[in-house]
Amino acid sequence: MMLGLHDLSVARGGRPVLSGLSLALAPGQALILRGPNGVGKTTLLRTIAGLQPPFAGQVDCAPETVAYAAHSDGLKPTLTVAENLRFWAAIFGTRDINPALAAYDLAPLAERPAGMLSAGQKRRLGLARLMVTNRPLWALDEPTVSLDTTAVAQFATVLRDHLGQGGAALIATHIDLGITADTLDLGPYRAAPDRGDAFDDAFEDWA
Amino acid sequence: MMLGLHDLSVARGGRPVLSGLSLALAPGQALILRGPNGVGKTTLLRTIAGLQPPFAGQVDCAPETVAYAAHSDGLKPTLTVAENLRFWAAIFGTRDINPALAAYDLAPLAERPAGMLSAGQKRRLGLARLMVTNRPLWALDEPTVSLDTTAVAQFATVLRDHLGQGGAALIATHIDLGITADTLDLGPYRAAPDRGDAFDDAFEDWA
Amino acid sequence: MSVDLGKYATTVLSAYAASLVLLALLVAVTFWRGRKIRARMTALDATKSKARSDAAH
Amino acid sequence: MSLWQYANPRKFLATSERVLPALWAGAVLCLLVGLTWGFAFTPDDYRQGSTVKIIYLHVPSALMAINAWLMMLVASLVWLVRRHHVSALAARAAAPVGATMTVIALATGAIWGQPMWGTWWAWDPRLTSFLILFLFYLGYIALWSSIDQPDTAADLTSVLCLVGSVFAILSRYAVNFWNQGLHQGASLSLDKEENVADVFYHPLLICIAGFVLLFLALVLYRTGTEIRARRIRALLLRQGAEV
Amino acid sequence: MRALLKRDLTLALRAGGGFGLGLAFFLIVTVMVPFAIGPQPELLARIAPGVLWIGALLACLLSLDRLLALDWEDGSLDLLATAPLPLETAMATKALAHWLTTGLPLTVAAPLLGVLLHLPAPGHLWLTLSLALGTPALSMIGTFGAALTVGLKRGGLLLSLLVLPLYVPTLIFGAELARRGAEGLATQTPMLMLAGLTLGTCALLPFASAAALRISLR
Amino acid sequence: MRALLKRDLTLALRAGGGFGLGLAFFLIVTVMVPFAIGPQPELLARIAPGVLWIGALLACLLSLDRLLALDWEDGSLDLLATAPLPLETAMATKALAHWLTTGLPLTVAAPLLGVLLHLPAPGHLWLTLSLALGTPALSMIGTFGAALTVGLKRGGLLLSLLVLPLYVPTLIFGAELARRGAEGLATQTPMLMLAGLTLGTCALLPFASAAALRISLR
Ligand code: HEM
Ligand SMILES: Nc1ncnc2c1ncn2[C@@H]1O[C@H](COP(=O)(O)OP(=O)(O)OP(=O)(O)O)[C@@H](O)[C@H]1O
Ligand SMILES: Nc1ncnc2c1ncn2[C@@H]1O[C@H](COP(=O)(O)OP(=O)(O)OP(=O)(O)O)[C@@H](O)[C@H]1O
Ligand SMILES: [Mg+2]
Ligand SMILES: [Mg+2]
Repeated sequence: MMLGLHDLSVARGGRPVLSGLSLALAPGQALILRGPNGVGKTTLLRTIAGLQPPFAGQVDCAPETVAYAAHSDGLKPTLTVAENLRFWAAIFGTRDINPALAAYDLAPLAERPAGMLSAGQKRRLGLARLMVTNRPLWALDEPTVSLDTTAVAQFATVLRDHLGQGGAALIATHIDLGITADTLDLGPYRAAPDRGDAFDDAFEDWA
Repeated sequence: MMLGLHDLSVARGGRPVLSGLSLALAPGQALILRGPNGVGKTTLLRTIAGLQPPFAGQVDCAPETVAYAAHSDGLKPTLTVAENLRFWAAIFGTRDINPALAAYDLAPLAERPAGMLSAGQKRRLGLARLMVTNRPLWALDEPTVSLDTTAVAQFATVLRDHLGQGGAALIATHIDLGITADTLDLGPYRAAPDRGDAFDDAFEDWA
Repeated sequence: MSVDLGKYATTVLSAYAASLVLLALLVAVTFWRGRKIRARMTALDATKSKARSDAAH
Repeated sequence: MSLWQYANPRKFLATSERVLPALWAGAVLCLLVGLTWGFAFTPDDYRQGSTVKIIYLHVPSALMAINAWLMMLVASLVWLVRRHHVSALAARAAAPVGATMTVIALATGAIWGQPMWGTWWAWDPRLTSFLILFLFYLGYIALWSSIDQPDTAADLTSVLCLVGSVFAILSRYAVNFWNQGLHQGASLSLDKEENVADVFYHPLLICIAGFVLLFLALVLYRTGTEIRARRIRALLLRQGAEV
Repeated sequence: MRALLKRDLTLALRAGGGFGLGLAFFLIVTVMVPFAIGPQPELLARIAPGVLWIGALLACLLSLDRLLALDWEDGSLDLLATAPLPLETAMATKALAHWLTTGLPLTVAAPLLGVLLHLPAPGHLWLTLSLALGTPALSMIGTFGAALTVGLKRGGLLLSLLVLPLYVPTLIFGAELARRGAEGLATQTPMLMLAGLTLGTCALLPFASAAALRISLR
Repeated sequence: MRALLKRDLTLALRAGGGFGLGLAFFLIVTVMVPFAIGPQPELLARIAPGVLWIGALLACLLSLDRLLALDWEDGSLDLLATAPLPLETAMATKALAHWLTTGLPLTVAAPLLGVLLHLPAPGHLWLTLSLALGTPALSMIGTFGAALTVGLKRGGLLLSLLVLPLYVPTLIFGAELARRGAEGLATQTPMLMLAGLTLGTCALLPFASAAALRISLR
């Protein structure tokens, strides 16, 4: 198993947003997270990536297996596309960036500074980064924002390959990705609004 | 007529990206701009909003009639939702922000600092800003990014109202907005790749 | 020809040396960058005209 | 035939290619003659001893330091008003040359000051305003090199050059007010010729001519480099566009 | 215009006590000086007006960095540039807000810090006066520098490099006024120059700032 | 780690001459001092070591602002925190890159600026030595401060407030060392203290920085 969540609650700004979430993700499986704005998708993905501790419950997965892609892409505008990618490849101990460039058709842009890309081109570079991490579990926050249909198809291909090689993916999105995968609606797990953290609880029934 | 483009070319970084574009937009009309990543949608909208000069050709519309909404929303994270909106209302000489809050269901969040909103909630606030500008022509760059289906529907309603009151809209997007409107594919207007600006042209056939 | 600079020899010589070195540096950097850019442009133009003639065939 | 035809980069490059050899030759010749004459064949000053020979480097570089800024100012104005790219690039090309001239003036002055005033540096108004001029050069160069859109960079640096010139003049007055100095008055003006004896005057004029020619040659050559760099940028961008 | 001023002031207040921070920086710089120079009172008294002016100048400088950069990052500046408010007015307003949040508190607090540096008593009045006359020019010039560098990464240091040479005349006349005041010399010339400088910058620089900003946004 | 160092240095170089800017700021502060204080050589000579140390300190301080903030804004920091590189190593590397781009050039340039302030000749060597010993500590402490304030808007001034008090011991010993050196007094004690301080911060602060960063990112 790649990832297991056991009765997990996650909090943002000290206030729980999701609670009682349990799920398991096996290699080769992708799960799409859906839910209205503000339900806590980003918070959940950050918790799984190890960027914030769970509020309650347990995340069963080593942070070293997760590659996280956030709303922003972590690109340096003054470095070229190839340099950006090569940096992340070096950090994650990968050598070859060419497959990643090829998969998102970035080779013609390789020598262009990342600051001179359009919104969608930046996003493609951000997604290419995932391919040089060599990590099995991808936690993606709205990966296809700003992408055109060709690029969405490229992403779907890359994702299928990743799953085919025994990887797994957890994807938060509002739009159709063109891949077949299970969908989890987070709406039902919304935390009861009147529970604070342990400290705030002490104030309950004060008035 | 709200907006007329006559044989317009727009440039980014001194290099033309779109050329030979002509169109007219009448009150009550919306036009959806489509095209692959990097074709120049953002550049076109910025030119129409008067943020950059046309490269060639002419834009027929007073900049004072355009309300522009970019990839980023211009929100101050430390101001509350209501304060953010009230500021723009004051700048554009509008009094009442309540219709805007109501249209995007922001009233419950009105006193929350904008920095504590999720990606989609921020976007809703960004869209609500358009309603306080009181300007007839909306130039929107991927307005529904990060929005859930409810919010997309709210946006469609607001847009229909705006058009019904004699407004017009120019919308760049990759995804379905759920409104009926003409679509313009920008692909055919892509500028010939080997034309620079007047200065660079002087070099042509150097070798 | 010998020039007697008297007790200020170091002063005068170092002033001349410093200025000439600075000027030489400026000229060297100018030429170095000029050459590099010129070569780069010639190379780019070559690939471009090659691509063009390839396309013509 | 108007001067503006050289706003065309190809025309500019073709012409500068023809003019440059003559400029280089003239510069080298004048500098060789002037410096040799000044260094080897002029007498020592009765007060300053042999240090007076520094004047052949100090004064021309000081003059060029100021004139380079003036040239940049004019070029910036031409760019802002008529939008001729070569003009903006010429301003860019001149800045490092002017900065180097300023450094030479400062360095020779400092070296000269050691025996004359007993100190490397004094907060004399003339010296101080040169230091400020150097800072202006630095800021100007830094602004150019941190903007990657060429036209934006040209516009912003031109605005900076304009505003900076006003403040440079203000600084000059402020500094004068702040500290009356040790430095020699200007004595090169023709009607005050007696201040600098003829023996020093002629080689000095030749050196000044040499510095002017050198400046022109450097700026023309560097402008050509900038133009080519600009074209490389355009070609690269076009390659990117052929996706 | 009122709305913009109000917003900028609110933002300064919210973001961890905007007024306080510039002041605190000023305080710290002043306190560091004796650590670095040594504690001799008569030495400190001599350099006090100058040190306080440099401290004020640096405090202004540091807060410039975010004057426009934040608005640029979140897209507000694009929106402001397309708003009905003339960009020149917006720039002047921003400079005013900057002065109210840094220059004014510095002016008010300076005499207090003068005590720390053993500034002689008559000097306090002149110090305050010179800061009151000079700091508006600092804000105006700073806004111009910020408009030039908005949108450039690494704006902070570049901004300092551009702005500091422009600060030279203000600093010289300001410090000269404070010093002459403290030593009981004639103060008229520097005072007039300082006032003229401030009026000139307030009248002209908003136009330069707006022009620079329009270019930067392009 | 090599990759991170290389990237940070490349970024510093690309962004309009990273090395140059810190230096330029140092130069400007030094030049401003006589404008504010007055041009008397013997007065300037007395305060020179202190002024140069404060200038170096402020140059370090100003460049801190962007040390982590840029990486945070574009999301790199989130990604770095989830990368296989230990965050402690990453912080130490960032501090090293910061030192190489600011502390080192400052140290090299300081004697030149000493000339401007009429620092007596033997003082130059001691000034360089004290800066070489002290600036690594400044970079380390600064990285810690940056980690504490990353993600807060208006980081610039807040960062100064947090970091400056932490800089006090380094400043005191460093300036003392330079001053004693210039005046020909015994230098052993401040030298040992300064070296100890630097070693201590280099050994311990990366852990504190990494911890602070983890909390800030949360
Ligand atoms: C370190 C900084 C110095 C700077 C920036 C500097 C700057 C200048 C400038 C700008 C000029 C041209 C003035 C003109 O022709 O109107 C000049 C001329 C001159 N300087 Fe300096 N100077 C410096 C130091 C010195 C020193 C130390 C001496 C000698 C004691 C000196 C002696 C002269 C002389 C003799 C002239 C020629 C004046 C004349 O007759 O035109 N300068 N300097
Ligand atoms: N700062 C810049 N300098 C130079 N070229 C740029 C810059 N920003 C974008 N470009 C280029 O200009 C072209 C048009 O970009 P633009 O942002 O208008 O595209 P877009 O249609 O909005 O794309 P997207 O759908 O990805 O947002 C692209 O090819 C892009 O690479
Ligand atoms: N910095 C913050 N401090 C406090 N609360 C926050 C903060 N950021 C977001 N929130 C709140 O936490 C909740 C969850 O936010 P989160 O960003 O996880 O939502 P999301 O599901 O990713 O939404 P979206 O689809 O809009 O991106 C939201 O209700 C939001 O208002
Ligand atoms: Mg989200
Ligand atoms: Mg776009």
